[in-house]
Amino acid sequence: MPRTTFSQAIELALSAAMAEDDRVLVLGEDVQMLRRSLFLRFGTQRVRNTPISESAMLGTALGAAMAGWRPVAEIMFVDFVTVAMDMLMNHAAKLATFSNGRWRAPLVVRAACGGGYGDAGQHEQALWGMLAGVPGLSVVVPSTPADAAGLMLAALHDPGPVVFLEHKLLSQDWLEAVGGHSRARAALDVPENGTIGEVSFPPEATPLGQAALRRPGTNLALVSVGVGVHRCLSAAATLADEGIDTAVLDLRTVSPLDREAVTELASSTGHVLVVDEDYTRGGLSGEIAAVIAERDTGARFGRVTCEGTIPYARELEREMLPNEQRIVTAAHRLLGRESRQAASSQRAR
Amino acid sequence: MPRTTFSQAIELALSAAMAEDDRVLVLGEDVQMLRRSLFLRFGTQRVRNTPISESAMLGTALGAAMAGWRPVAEIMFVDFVTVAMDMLMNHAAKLATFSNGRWRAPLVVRAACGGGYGDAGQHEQALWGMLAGVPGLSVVVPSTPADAAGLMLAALHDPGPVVFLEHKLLSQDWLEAVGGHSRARAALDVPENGTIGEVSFPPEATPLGQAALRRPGTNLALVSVGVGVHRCLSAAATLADEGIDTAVLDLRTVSPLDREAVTELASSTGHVLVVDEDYTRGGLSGEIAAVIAERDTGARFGRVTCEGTIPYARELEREMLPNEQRIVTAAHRLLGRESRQAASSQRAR
Amino acid sequence: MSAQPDLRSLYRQMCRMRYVEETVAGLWNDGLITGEMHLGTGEEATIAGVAAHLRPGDALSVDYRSTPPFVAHGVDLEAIFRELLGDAGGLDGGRAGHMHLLSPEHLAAASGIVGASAPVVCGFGLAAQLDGRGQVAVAFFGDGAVNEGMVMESLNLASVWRLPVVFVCKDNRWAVTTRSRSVTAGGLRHRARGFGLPVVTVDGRDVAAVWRAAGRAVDNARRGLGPTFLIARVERLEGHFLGDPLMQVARNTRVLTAEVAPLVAGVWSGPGAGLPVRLRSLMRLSQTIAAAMLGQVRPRKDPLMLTRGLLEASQAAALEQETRAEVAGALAAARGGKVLRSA
Amino acid sequence: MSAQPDLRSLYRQMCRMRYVEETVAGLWNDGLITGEMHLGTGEEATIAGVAAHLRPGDALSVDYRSTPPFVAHGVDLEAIFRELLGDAGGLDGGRAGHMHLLSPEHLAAASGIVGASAPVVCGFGLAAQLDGRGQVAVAFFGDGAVNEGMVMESLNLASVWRLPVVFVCKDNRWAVTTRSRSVTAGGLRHRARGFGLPVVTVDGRDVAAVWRAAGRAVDNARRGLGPTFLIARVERLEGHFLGDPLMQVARNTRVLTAEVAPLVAGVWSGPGAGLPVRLRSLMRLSQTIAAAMLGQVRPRKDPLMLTRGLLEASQAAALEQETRAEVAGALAAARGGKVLRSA
Ligand SMILES: Cc1ncc(C[n+]2csc(CCOP(=O)(O)OP(=O)(O)O)c2C)c(N)n1
Ligand SMILES: Cc1ncc(C[n+]2csc(CCOP(=O)(O)OP(=O)(O)O)c2C)c(N)n1
Ligand SMILES: [Mg+2]
Ligand SMILES: [Mg+2]
Repeated sequence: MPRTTFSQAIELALSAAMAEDDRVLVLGEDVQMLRRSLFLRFGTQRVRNTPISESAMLGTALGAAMAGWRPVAEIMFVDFVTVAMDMLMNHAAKLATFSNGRWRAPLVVRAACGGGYGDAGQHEQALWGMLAGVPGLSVVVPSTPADAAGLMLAALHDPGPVVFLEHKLLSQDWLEAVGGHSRARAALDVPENGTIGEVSFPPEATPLGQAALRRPGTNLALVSVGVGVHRCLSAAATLADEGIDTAVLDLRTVSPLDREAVTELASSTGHVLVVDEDYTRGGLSGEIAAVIAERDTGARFGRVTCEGTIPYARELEREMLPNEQRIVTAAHRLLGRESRQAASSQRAR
Repeated sequence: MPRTTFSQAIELALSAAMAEDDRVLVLGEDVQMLRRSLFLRFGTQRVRNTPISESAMLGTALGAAMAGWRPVAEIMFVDFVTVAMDMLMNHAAKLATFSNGRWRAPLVVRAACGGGYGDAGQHEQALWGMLAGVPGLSVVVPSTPADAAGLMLAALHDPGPVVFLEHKLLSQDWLEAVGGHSRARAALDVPENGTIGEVSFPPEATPLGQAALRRPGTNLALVSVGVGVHRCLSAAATLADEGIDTAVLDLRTVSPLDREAVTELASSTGHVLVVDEDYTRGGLSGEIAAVIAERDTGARFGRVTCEGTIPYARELEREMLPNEQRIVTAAHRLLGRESRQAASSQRAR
Repeated sequence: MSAQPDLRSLYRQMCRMRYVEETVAGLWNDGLITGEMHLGTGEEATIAGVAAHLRPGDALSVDYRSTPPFVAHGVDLEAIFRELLGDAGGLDGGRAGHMHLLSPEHLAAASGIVGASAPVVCGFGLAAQLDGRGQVAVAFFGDGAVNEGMVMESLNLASVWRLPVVFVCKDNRWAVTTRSRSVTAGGLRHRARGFGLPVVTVDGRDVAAVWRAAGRAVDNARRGLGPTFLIARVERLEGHFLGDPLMQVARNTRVLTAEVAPLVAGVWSGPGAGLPVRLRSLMRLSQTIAAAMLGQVRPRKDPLMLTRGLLEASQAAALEQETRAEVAGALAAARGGKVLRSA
Repeated sequence: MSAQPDLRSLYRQMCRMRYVEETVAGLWNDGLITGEMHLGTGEEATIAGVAAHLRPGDALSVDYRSTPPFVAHGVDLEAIFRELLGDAGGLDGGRAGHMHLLSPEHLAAASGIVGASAPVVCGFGLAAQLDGRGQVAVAFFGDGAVNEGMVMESLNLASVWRLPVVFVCKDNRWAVTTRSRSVTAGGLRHRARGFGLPVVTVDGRDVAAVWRAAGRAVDNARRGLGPTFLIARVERLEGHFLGDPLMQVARNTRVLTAEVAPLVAGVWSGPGAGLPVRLRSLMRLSQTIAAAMLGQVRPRKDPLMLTRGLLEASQAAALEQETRAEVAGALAAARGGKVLRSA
């Protein structure tokens, strides 16, 4: 299989879908330049620059989807979806229920997400928890080129709506755009295995709602998405050196959530550490806690999350986002809690 | 103490604050009519009708707050905040961090929330989880007239921003507006103790972040906010009749969250059932699971939540929102899980 | 497009809408329809005049005064009634209700969010433009909605892309209890012109005038000449929604006295602004109430009355009878047997 | 307000802004400043001409080209540099960075969200109006931002409430890689007029012209005559942001060839639209690149050059020397000792 970058992988999926289905459209600010190879191949009708009007853009995508087209609407950064949340959550997400399942909007909202390059908290948010909190929205966050292609294809085939989030640290296109040539010197912690990898050609769809076990392990389960998965893999290697056999589960889609995979791993390892670049109260880490508790896995739970607004200064940003150091420390704490937990659960009975 | 309705209680707090501090403003669509007694007392400068422009409204409130005023911006229903989320979450909520704590926006966003009167899912959402998910926002959801006054006062004194949510089933003003005179016949399940009660005069502030134990109990803890608290109290009475000694904790503020109160009750009862009118993945119920797991309370966890878009038909709506029946059933299931859980946690060790 | 409106068929359509709304009001008063019920009574001429130009394949994106346009666009009356009654046999299985009526077959969608019909109609319009078969998409929204950011974004987008869209702004001069003029800078015409849109203003109570203006707008859209902004002056005959407190005050002197007395008393109560400021507030409130009352005493603005006057009395009566029967029949069918929900 | 601009002090201010931005570019190129760095080079005349009319107590709400207005509004240069370097001693403790500069003392706030300066300035304006001491509030935003719903909502609100606000639309004709005209129906003047706002268009590279126009607008605002929409034609000298790929293509023939070759090759590759459609796309891209290149070869539009030409050479040189020294001094101080963050 050819080695492909994360950005190319998405383009591969998109161009394959556009070639196959005349009804796939791309619309967004600057897409004729940003997606210029698609623009060249498919022209001004199907790759459309919009004004800086995200509500109109998402509404247009929604209406077109309702009328049988398959638009991919690009909100540059997911942070900007906040100016157009109504179209997404009160309209696109509610169509299926309100129409009694008769009307669907096969709409993909594509946006860059995540931090770690010094843009600060108005441009570096994850927000997948907030989006996944809305019934009726699917939210996917690929961590590898293969999944980037596979999940984009799946999103394009889904009855929708699907939010497709690409982490800026994984996407050459965005890294280029946001960091320019300073990025080497700005010492970004780019996970290489996420930015380039093997992608089958033609790409194959990765089903929504299926987590991938990136590393097996018996003592501890790290559960994450996006760049977090790579942080977990590094931490798992470190922990393994200490004799802690650490599994890494890549959720791949925040909604639908692969509750089975989480439950299974929680039961088998007894310790779940969620590594979530989204806010502590963004919803994902809490949801995992709820899943493992509701299903009586008896697993201990801990989390490494973004605990506040992401500050600009690089060292503050580094502390705010999940990093290997924080994961390892949290893993130690989680495993160290064992005895205390046994005592307290004794008392509770 | 005089008996006061929920709506009057809020007005009491607002009028007291406005009389005391010239810098308190009220702005929103139709507020000159909706809050006509404030309008009559404080005039066109301080009670201002806005166009139907929620982003401009919140931005104006934010800017005025940054310049030293204390605006209360009314977004009629919290569902509509989605057209203006950016101002709230990317600006108001981030001001304190970005200014290194030097600049605060003492802004109150007031909105009606919640369902149970047949308006369907675009007007009946809770959304407090989504809002509480944003670092820098406080979110309060009073369940009694005393707290309505007390939390509004606290919100007005807070460095902000605070979102103040009043449940429509508790608020006469809104019930009147949304149901008109048909409401008696439409058989709404209005919790009487929430709509009228004793409020001290002058009203006293209820500190943000302090839960209230509405009913003590040793076997099971029901944790909720808003109308859910009243549903829990009914369910607790039923469960008590069966010999299940059930506590009811009213969180009162979704953010800040009274983690201590939750932990304490989880430890003492060993069983936590969250009753949350917000979406299952809205964030609150998951966060409670995380808190009790992180703190190794060893408590079992269950939840009764809104599992999807709220449908219009009354009987479907009734099933979708937490009700006494669902709470009792979930409590039975939670307590019945005991044995299974003991076995599995045995295995995990 | 014939050059003269078929007044009979337009009146017939208007009667259907009116009788449906009257029926809805009755059901709401009986507690069988729930929530905030916004009627479209007073908008019938506008809706009939526009909808008459729509063909199968054309799309409709409307606000929460949604039953009339759905009726005019050919959606089954029984399905609508059942929907509003929350019946499993309703248009949307009882899941949508009156603020979110959806009919994929008719490409018709409603929303309870002010202004939301505008972005969605752009999507319908884009689909029509890409399909290239001369379809059009029509949006209805109120005069208050033009201040919602997403509406203005949509006017721009449609204008830039020359979408086959007709934006129909139903100007009833009110947004709930607010006089729209007091919160709309520049006015509606000016506003829409700022987006490079052709603007047509029409008396929305005059069905023939609406029919002609809408015909040109729809025709232009079909021919690829882009969107039009049509301002139609309509009435709000039943207040903002059923049970509107403002209407109760305006209609019932007893309620008026009961409501106004404490307000007047309030002018002297509690610390606050000085008397002149308070009196100004009182004056504003009085003006609002007076405007609502005035709105009540102008029955000649009722579009049905106006249209009736243009027909032979016997003809009109026959149409009324026929449509009353149709609506009553649909209601009877809808209430006849509840469709049960399978668990 | 004196009737004639003080060109010396305006030029001084412009030089300060320019040298700060040049310094910032250097630091960014060295990887010491991170993120999307949007410079305001080319906007100096507009910002200086407007800021000259501001007094203590006036407020400023700006976009992500924020350093120049902060400099002109009197914020300490060392604090700005430290902020951009992420230093604990920065204006905002290094937590804000270049897109969110905040100075409560100056009532000055920046935002990285397109259009966000408009709603916030309404709040500053409302506070000023209520305070009643003749303060004003000024917003800066781009020509692309006028299509953002919240900007249009704000124009309406400010107009309706007659807020003491000046909206300065910096028209550089671009929104990232999009020609604003191609996505803005009706044009800027028309658009703003639709909100009943007085609109003034000025060559934003001509500092004297800006100074005069802004003076009138600020004066009107102070006197309670309401808001003005000021359109200032500016340049975007460094592309959208530092490292802008479009600028690299436009400036460097080698990059141009490397970038364009695969595009041209792409015209024939893979299934998709027919050749005419593809060639049209290619033409559009070429036009965009050509426009960016053209923008490069018009140095006479540089507002600093233009203003310099109005001064005596020796005077200009002295001002340049003085301000260069000031900026260099501030940088040296900022880099002198890092303020450590207490844990
Ligand atoms: C985004 C949003 N804001 C506020 C509301 C509450 N609301 C419902 S109808 C209405 C007035 C709308 O006025 P207009 O557009 O003139 O329509 P009309 O009701 O007069 O037909 C308001 C404020 C809403 N539904 N959605
Ligand atoms: C809401 C939002 N949408 C999109 C962006 C991405 N973005 C940043 S600057 C920009 C172009 C703005 O153009 P204009 O307003 O003309 O300002 P200029 O950059 O030309 O000064 C865009 C689209 C953003 N920051 N915020
Ligand atoms: Mg209206
Ligand atoms: Mg621009």
